[in-house]
Formats: sequence, structure tokens, C-alpha cells
Amino acid sequence: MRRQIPLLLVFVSGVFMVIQYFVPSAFAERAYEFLIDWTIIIGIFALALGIWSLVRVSYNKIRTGHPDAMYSAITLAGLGLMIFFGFEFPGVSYKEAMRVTQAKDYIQSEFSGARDAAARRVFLPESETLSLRPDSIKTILTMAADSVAHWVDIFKTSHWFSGADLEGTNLAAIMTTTEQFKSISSQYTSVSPSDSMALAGLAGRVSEVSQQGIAAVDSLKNLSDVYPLTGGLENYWFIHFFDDVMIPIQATMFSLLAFFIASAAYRAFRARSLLSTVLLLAAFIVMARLLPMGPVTIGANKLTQWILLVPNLAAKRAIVIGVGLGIVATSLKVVLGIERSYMGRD
Amino acid sequence: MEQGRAQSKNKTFSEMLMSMDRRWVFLVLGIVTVGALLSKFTIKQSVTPEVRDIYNFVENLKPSDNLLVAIDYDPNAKAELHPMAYAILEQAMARKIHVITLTLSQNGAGLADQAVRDVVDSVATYDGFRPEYGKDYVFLGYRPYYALVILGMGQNFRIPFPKDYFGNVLDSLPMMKRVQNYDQIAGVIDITGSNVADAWIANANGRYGVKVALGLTGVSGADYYPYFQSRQIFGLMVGMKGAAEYETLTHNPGPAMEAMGVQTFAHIVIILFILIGNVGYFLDRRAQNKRARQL
Amino acid sequence: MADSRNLSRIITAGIFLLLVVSWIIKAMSGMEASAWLNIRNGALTTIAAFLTLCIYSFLYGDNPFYRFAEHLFVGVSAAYWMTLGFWSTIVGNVVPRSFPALAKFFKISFNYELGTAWHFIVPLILGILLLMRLAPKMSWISRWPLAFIIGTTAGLNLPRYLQSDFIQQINNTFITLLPGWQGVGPFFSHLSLSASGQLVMISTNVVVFVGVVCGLIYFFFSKEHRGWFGVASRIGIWVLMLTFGASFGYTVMGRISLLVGRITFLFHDWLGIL
Amino acid sequence: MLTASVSAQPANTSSADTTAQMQAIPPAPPVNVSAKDRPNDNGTGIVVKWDASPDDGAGRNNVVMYKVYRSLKPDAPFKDWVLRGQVPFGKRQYTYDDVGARDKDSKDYFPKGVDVYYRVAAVAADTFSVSGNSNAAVASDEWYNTTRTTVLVFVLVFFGFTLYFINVAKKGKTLYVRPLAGIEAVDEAIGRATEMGKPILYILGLGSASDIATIASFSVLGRVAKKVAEYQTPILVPCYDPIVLTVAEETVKTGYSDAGRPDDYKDDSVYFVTQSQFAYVAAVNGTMLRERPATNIYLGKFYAESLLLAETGAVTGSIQISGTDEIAQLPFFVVACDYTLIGEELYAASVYLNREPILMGTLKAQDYYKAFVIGVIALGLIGRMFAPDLLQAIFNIH
Repeated sequence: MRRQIPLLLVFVSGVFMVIQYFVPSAFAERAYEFLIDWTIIIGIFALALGIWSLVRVSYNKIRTGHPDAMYSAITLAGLGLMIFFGFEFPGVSYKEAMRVTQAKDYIQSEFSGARDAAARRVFLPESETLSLRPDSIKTILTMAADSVAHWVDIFKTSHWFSGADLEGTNLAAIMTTTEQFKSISSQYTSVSPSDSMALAGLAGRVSEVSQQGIAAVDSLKNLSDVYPLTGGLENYWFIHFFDDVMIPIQATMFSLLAFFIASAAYRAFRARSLLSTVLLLAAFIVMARLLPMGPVTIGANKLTQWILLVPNLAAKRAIVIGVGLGIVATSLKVVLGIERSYMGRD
Repeated sequence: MEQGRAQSKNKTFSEMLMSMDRRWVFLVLGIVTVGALLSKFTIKQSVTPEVRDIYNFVENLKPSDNLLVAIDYDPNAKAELHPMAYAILEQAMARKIHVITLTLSQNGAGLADQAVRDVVDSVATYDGFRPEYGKDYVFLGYRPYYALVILGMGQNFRIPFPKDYFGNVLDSLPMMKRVQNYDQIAGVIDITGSNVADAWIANANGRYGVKVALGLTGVSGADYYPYFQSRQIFGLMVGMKGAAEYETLTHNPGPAMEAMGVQTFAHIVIILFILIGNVGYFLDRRAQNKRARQL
Repeated sequence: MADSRNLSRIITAGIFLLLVVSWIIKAMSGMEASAWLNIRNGALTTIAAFLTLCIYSFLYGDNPFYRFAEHLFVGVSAAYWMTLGFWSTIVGNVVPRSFPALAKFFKISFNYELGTAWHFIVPLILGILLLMRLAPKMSWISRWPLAFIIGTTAGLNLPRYLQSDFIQQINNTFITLLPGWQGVGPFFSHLSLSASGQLVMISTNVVVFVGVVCGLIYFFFSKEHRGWFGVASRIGIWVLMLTFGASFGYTVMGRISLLVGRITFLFHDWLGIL
Repeated sequence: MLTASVSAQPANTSSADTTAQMQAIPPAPPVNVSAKDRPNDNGTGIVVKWDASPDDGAGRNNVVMYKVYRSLKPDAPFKDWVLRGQVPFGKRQYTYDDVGARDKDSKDYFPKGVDVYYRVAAVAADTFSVSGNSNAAVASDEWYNTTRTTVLVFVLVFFGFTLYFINVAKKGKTLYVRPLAGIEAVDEAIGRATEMGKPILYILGLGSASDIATIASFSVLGRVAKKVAEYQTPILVPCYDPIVLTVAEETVKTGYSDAGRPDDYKDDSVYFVTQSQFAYVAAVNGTMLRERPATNIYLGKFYAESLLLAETGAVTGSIQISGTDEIAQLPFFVVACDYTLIGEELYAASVYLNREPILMGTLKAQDYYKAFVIGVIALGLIGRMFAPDLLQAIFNIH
């Protein structure tokens, strides 16, 4: 029984997926999506098993006084800290604080940008303001209004501002500014590009309105940008462990390949046999395309292209067809229960 | 095994060549790479014909000919493709060729705008005159559905682009008054990392017969050589190397030549080590054969 | 022995001194903006640079610095994926969709209008069965979820790989051996070595066809590679080796770029001299 | 057919434009617009067909593209029709697949089981004209994808080959298999590790337990574990994927009990490292330099880390046996390892090691299938010359 039920499960789920492939109906499609979701969720439970194994091995090393005991303690410390900082303590997250601060900056720069563009249009000669025609000022104003509305949404969803803070004067003042931007923008349509008096008047209005908006933003409560414990996946330390520990190590490990590819080439590219000479020559030609040697380089470049386009295509196709066949054969063996070495025995 | 031999005291010269500690390889490669990077060393690239064809094409245009430069890449491909855009735009603007730029990549408008502005500043600094917007160059901005945009421009630029990036109606721009469709365009240079290139070949060249050249990323480049061979495109630059070749041609060393300098040095180091290993191997084999004959 | 210990202590102290100095310089470089922010960011960059150097020390050989970075990396990354999976998938999606009441009690933010998805109970049960491994007597039951996953994906792979890796590739190999063939006369009268010429195009297609067939023959397991079969298999492995060598050489450039990226980090972002 | 041309919505909407509006004449609208259910789908698609406008490629020749509009109500005013897509000009006949989303919450939701109507607009530079309504069409879902029949045939043929050769093998007919150096080296490598008294490092790669490369690697691992238990040589199996970890534990334990030494199995010999590619490599590389294994076996799915592992292994002088189906990584294994199983050879490895008649039968079936494929390719070459359309129909699968 202990072996039959899993084998039956493999067979049933396997055959179901094969049939599903041939059924385009929405029902089959949904079933497919469910099964894929399920395997992801089971995978997370399995990750707990993995963590358990890691902790057990590390702990055993510490307990038995293995020479690496100290390093195992570092592993456990890193593991513990990261899990701890990832915990969703309620409160403002680092990223949220960054977003709110950023939103304030952006709103201010939208307001002052619109103000400056309107002023510039009045003072610059026609030839240099092709990109600042009256109708483009109009666009700048409406675009500023839209983008401010977007940034204001970030205030609204933030934990930081209490409802009263937002519903009250500040937010209302910001939104009024954007409304006024829109109404001024429609007035630009009726102004002729050469009517500098009218343009100056509008620019003055824009400037006045934007000042009010900027003041409203300034009066919003300031945030500190570090919240050491709160925020879960957006916690300050969680993010920085990722950015300043994981990413640099990862990128450096990856870049070790530059050295290893060189040492592997030195160690292994020897003309020992006909076959290894083919390998060596192909690599040599391809690398020679970067040497600054005029015609040799150009020849190598041509040959490289040919190898990549012709024999490379053939070889890859042969491998892919073989691999495809192997995958199909092994899948079939698995579904039919012929291949069951992964299942263990009691 | 090699390790064991490396440790034996009396090594012959050939054995030394064959079984150098790999840390020497690391050290030499590291020093050369850091050195080339810090010194910003540039090497003149050997120019391939497909890149030279683009250069010659731009070089042979008359001032006030119209050149369309499509900056169809997003920030992912910036490192490889931005240098190409700069080199071509600078060459064309310095020669007072009328340059029309546009982008068919959703996130490309910012990059294209930046490239055009930077090149205008650079030309103003080094060539003694400032290209004027609307008279010497135009930036049309971004439109979705690239295949339709490319086809539409074949009928009239005003179909996909009634206005430019800044909201100007095209006919208000002096140089665009004389441009209706591809008939007034000397050539298109498309710089892209995506399959927009296919649409330029099929729709602009295939249907309207306008000359098209491509600047591509290293990854997608190899697929387009057949188009160059069949002359559906008149030129092709691929990856950082293509950009560096173009910079070499325009005598305008930039980021691509710097990056390629490092690459060239690193490749030379690796090739030298392969040679050293093989020289050692052949010497060793000869010595062994000799010994075998003596015995 | 004692000497080498002292030496390594001195080296270690020197390295840390250097790091501290570089941190102070880094923090000072933009002091007027916001002192605390600069000190903090300088420290973070210095830590990242230190870890970068720790990993590079592996090129010389195994050493305490590498071991430190390695073990830290293992612990932090294992926790990272675990935490991410737990909070975003289990707490962020599975629980609110299968037990909305529970999720609402814990104030998990979620779009509850999506409704209850009872089917998520199945993977939850299978997941718990998997955890039964930890109880030695019940560990056999953990094979059920394994069987489910392996069965599902095997069934998933079977027709899909047949289509994409197999039928599609065969289809791509249906090339004409004689592209643009207009008869023997025109072929010889227009003989040229230009890339768009017929000779080159035909030979290209022939090489692809022969390469694919010989490559496939190389992968025959149950027939002796002798006679003409052996010759074909030999050609097959030659084509494979040619390709492998070329791919190796072609990859060098990308790997050097990675190294350049790290060197730029060290000399520009950290030391500020590039 | 309704041929009213709508010029109320010209492309240029801004009244502020200083240019004079050209008084453009709209092109003639497209004709014969028809709609029918899109076959072989999940009920969210309609195929729309129409004939070109007389002004497309002829007449005034000013059509640039066609826009396809949809409505649930045939008599709704044109502004309420939903734009579904655009098609460039230049053909005589057009088809457009209007595909929507199944999900009701989606913006793109496709109404199921109800009548939908289509209209197609011919668009010129500043103007356009709209065709009349198409017939009513209903999107429905199907239970068999006819374009996948080719796949079904290939599956069945393969199934047939497999069953036949399993039968042949069961009857006791011995089947030849050519030697694979990489596999033959496994036993030798285990022996060497035993002599040197050093462990064997077995890496299952970065694949998940459901990757076929990993499953193939499990069966080799089972075999290696059994040998290792017999020789009493330690084995180290660091894992990247937690599910792979649980399966690997089972496999190694089974190997030990098959060898009659279940008590020799140590819990810490199969262990999880981390599910982060380079952290895993960092740890394994460290292990190599500290434990100095006599033999490293890398079988499974490998990515950029292949060369990092194989080069570090080479420093310690281990015998290295590798195998993967990742084509991009094969060059590095071939260069840096002593033996490499290329692609399909990895899948065949378990058969080589176990030599069970049933498995041998499947290997034979695979070979015959390859011969079949070579035949199909050769036929395809001929077919390509004489019946390209038929070939296209058979091998074009959605």
C-alpha cells in the first residue's frame, strides 16, 4: 500500500495533465492553473524542510565542536536575523517612508517645473521656444496635474498619515492646486503665441497657484526614513541585507567566472587529440575576433558568424531533439511507474 | 595529478609552461583588467565591412539630406546601444544632416530625448555651431504598434505622428515641411534590441524600398547577418564591438571603445595562456618522443 | 607557526583598518547634505565592498574571510527565500483565499472580493503531509505530495516537450537542400562565392541537414558505432565539439563584462576613483 | 451592406492646430465582414474576416490600416463599439483573431455564449469609414484541439514503440548498448575514492524534483549510493531544492538498505544548503576545498555555476563526471570535466547502470524513434519541395 498509492497518484495526475494538453476548454485551462499553483504552495512547505535540514547540520557542527563551528554559527545568525526582520510587525516600512518622501519631492518638482515652464515661455524669443509653445505649456500643466494625483494616491495608502491629516487642509490644498492647473491649462488654448501680455498673466497665475501647492506639501508631517523593526518584506534591514549582503556576494560569485573561464581555457585547451583540437580551434577563432589585427580579425569575425549560424544550429538542434525525446521517454516511464528510483523503498 | 606534478622540484621548462599554478592566470587577468579599466585605454578596432557601410553612407550624405534614426531600445539594452546612437547622431549632426529621431520602444522616449540633447550640446561644444530644433533635428517621440507606425510613415509621417514629442504640429517645424514620407528620407538607421528590426526590414525596406541599417545587441545580432548578405539592410552594427568600431571610424572614442579595450586585453591574456599551455605541451611531447627513441 | 598566526592577525587588522578609513572618507565626501545619511550609506557600501573582496579572496584559496562571507550568504539567502515565500504566498495569498475569516482577524491586507478559493486547501493538506517527514514513523506519507508533484509535471512535460523540443525542431529542419534551384545550367553559370550566392546557400543548408542527422546518429545507444554508422557518429561529435568550442569562446566576453561590473563597483561606487 | 462613411471623428481632434485641415475624402469601407467562433480555444475568441476596401492598393489607395470594433448590440451607435485591434493594409483578404480574457474581472473579458457583432473601419490619414455589421457570432469552447493531432500521433507512435520493445526485452532477448565512457567511469571513480579514503561529492544541480534531468540523476544517485555503502565510502549530497532534498534522502537511504547496510546511512550526508544559486555554489566550492572529495559527480540541471563548480573541483584533483541537458552549459563541462554526458546520454545513464530489461526496452524504443525522426526529416525535405502547404498544416501546432 505504501508504494501503490503514490504510484497511483503519479499515474492519475500524470495522465490528467497529458489529457489536459489536448483539451482547449476553459475548464481544462483552469484545472491546469490550479495544479501549477498547488505545486508552488507545496514547494514552500518543502522549503521549511530545507531550513530544518540547514539548521540541523549547522547545529550539529556547533555541538560537536567541528572546526567550522564558528562559521555555522554565522549561518544561523544570518538565517535568524533575516527571518526576524522579515516578520510583519505592523507599522511604517522603510520603502513606504522612501515612497512618501519621494512623493513629496516629486509633487514639489512638478509644481515648480510647471511654474518655470510657464515663466520661460514669456521671456524666451520665439526661435528657442519651439518646444515650449502655448499648447505645450497646456500639456505640461495637465500632465503635472495627473502625475500629482498619482503621487497623492501614495499618501492616501500610507499608514503614516492619519485620516484627519490627509482629509484636512493639506491634501485638499494640493488637490485644489491641480484643479486650478487644469483650468489654467484650458485658458492657454485661446492665447495667441505672440500675445506676451496674456502669456505673462497666465504665467503669474501658474506661479501663484504652484506656491500654494508647494506650501501645502511642505506642511505635511515629515517622516524619518529608518524604521528598524517594522515593515516585513519592506523592512530597512531586510532590504539592506538583500542589497548590501546578498547582491554583492552574488554578483561577485558570478564574476569569478571571468577568472575561471580563463583558467579552464589554459588548463584544458590542449591539442591532445583531433577532437580536442577542433574544440580548441573553434574557441580560438571565436576569441580572435576581438584582437586588433585587421584582416585576421575580420576573417575570424566572418568564421565566427558562420559557426554560430550553421554548425551551431545543427548541433543544438540535434541535442534538443535528443533531449526532447529523452524527456518524453522519461516522463512516460515516470507516469507508467517504470522509472521509480526517486520514490525510495521501505 | 597536475597539482602533484606542479609540486615536484625539478620541473622541466615545458612542464612549467603546462602546469603553471592557475593563480598566475588569475593575477595576470586581474591586473590587466583593472589596469585597462583605470587607464581608460582604448584600442582602435578592426572595422568590419558591415559597420563601415553605415559610416560611409552617413559620410556621403549631403547637408540637409534627411536621416531617420530610430532609437528603439529600452534601458535594458542601454549599455550596448546608447554608444551607437551617440556616435551616429553626432556624426550626422556635425555634418549638418537633418536628423529625424523617434522611438518605437515603450520605455525609449526618455533615452532618445537624452541622447539627442547630449549630442546637440556636444556638437555645440566641439563643432562650433548649435543644431537648432526643428531646423536641423526633430524628435517625434513614441507611438505604439510599431509595425503600423512604420507602415504609416510610408504613406505620410503625419499619420502616426501628427505632432512631435513636444506637441508641435509637424508642419510648424521648418525641416519637416519638406518631408512627407520615406521618399524624402535618405536612409533609416534602426538601433534596437528587439524584433522591431524585423518590422523595419519587412515594412520600410520591403514595402517602400527605403534603405535600412541596423544597430543591434550582441544577443540578437547573429540572426540578422543573412539580411546583410542579401542586402536587405545596407549595414549592421552588433553589440559593444559594433559600437566601438563605429566610434573608431568617427574618431570619437567613447564608452564602447573603453569597454572593448578591456575586452580586447582580457581576450589577449586568455589567448596567450592557451598558447603557452600548448607550446609547453608540444615541447613536452617532443622531449618524451626523444626519450622514447633513446630507450 | 606562531609567526604565521601573528602575521595573519596583522593582515586582518590591516584590512579592517583600511575598511574603517575608507568608510570615514566615504562618509566625509558629502558631509554637508546629511551627516547621518552619509555615514550610514558609507557603511553599507563599505560592507558590500568588504564582502566582495572576501569572495575574491577565494581565488587565492580557502581562507577565513571567504568562509565568513560564504556562511553568511548561505544563512541570509536561505532565510530570504523562505521569508518571501511564507509572507507573500502563504500569508499573502493562500490564507486569505482559503480562510478569509482568519486572515481578516489578523488584518492581512488583501483584495477579499476575489472570494474564497477552497481548492487551496488541497495543497495545504499536501504540504502538511510533506512535513510529516520530520516524524520518522510517518515519513512514508510524505511521498504522496512528492508523487503528486512529480506526476503532474511529468504529465505536463510529456506532450509539451514533444511539441516544442521535438516536433517544432523537426519542422525547422525541413529546409530545402536546393534553395532557389533553377536547374543545373543556371547554377554553374552563376557560380560565385558571395554569401548570397546559390553555392553558399546550398552548402549552408546541406551542412545543417547533415549536422542534424549525424548529431542524432551520435546519440544512438543500441547500435554499435561502426562502419558508415561510425563515420556518421564521428561527424556528429565533431560538429558538437566545434559548437562547444565556439560557445565557450563566445561566452568569454560576457564573463569579462561581469568582472568589469564588479571592478567598477569597487573603484567607482566604493573608492570613487574611476 | 451598410456603407455610410463616418467622418465625424477625424484623427486630428485638436481644434488648436494652426494647420489648415485637409478636406480628406474617406476611403471606401471594407466589405463582406463575417465572424465565426475561433476553433480550438477556451471560448474567448472570434475570427473576423473581411475583404479589402476598394481603396486599399487600388482606387484612391489611401488606406493605412483597418480597425476592428465589437459590440453586443447590433444597433448600438458607433461610438459605443469597442475597438479590439488593428491590422496593417496591403492584402486582398484579412482575418483578425479577436481574443479576450476568460476572467470576469479582467478589462479584456470576453462575453461568453452570447451573440457578438463586428464592424471594420478602413482608416486613411485623416479620415476613415466603417463597414456594416457582421453576422452574429458566439464564442464557444472546445474539448479537443484539432491542431494538436500531430502531437497525439507522435505520442501514440512513441507509446507503441516503447510497449513493443519492453515486450521484446521481457522475453529475454539481450539488447546491445554501446559503452558510455562517463558511466563506466562511475564505478572506477567510486573505487578510487575508497582507496584514497576520501568522500564522493554528488551534485544534483539546480533543477526541481520534477525536471527530468534531476529524475535521471536520482537513479544514478541510487546506484552510486548502493556502491558507496558497499565500499563504506562517505558520500556528500548538498541540495539546492528542498523537494530534491527529500527525494535524495529517500534515494540514498534506499541505496544503503539495498547494500544491506541501512545503519551506515548518516543523516548529515544529504543536506540542504540554500535556494539561492550563487550561495549554493559558494557553499559547495568551500566544501570542495575543505573536504577534498576524490570524485565529483554533477548530474542534473546546471546554469552559470557549472564552470565555477568544475574549475574548483579541478584544483583539488578530483575525478569529475558531469552531465546536463542545458545546452548552454555543456561547453563548460566538456572543457573542465573528465567525462561529460551530453544531453540525452544523461537520461540513458540510469538504464546503463541498472540494466533492467524493461528500461533497456525503452532505450531501444528511443533509438527506433530517432530513426523514425531521421526518416521524417528526410521525407520532409522532399515534402518541402513538392507539398510545402501540407507540411505546414501537419506541423503547425498551437
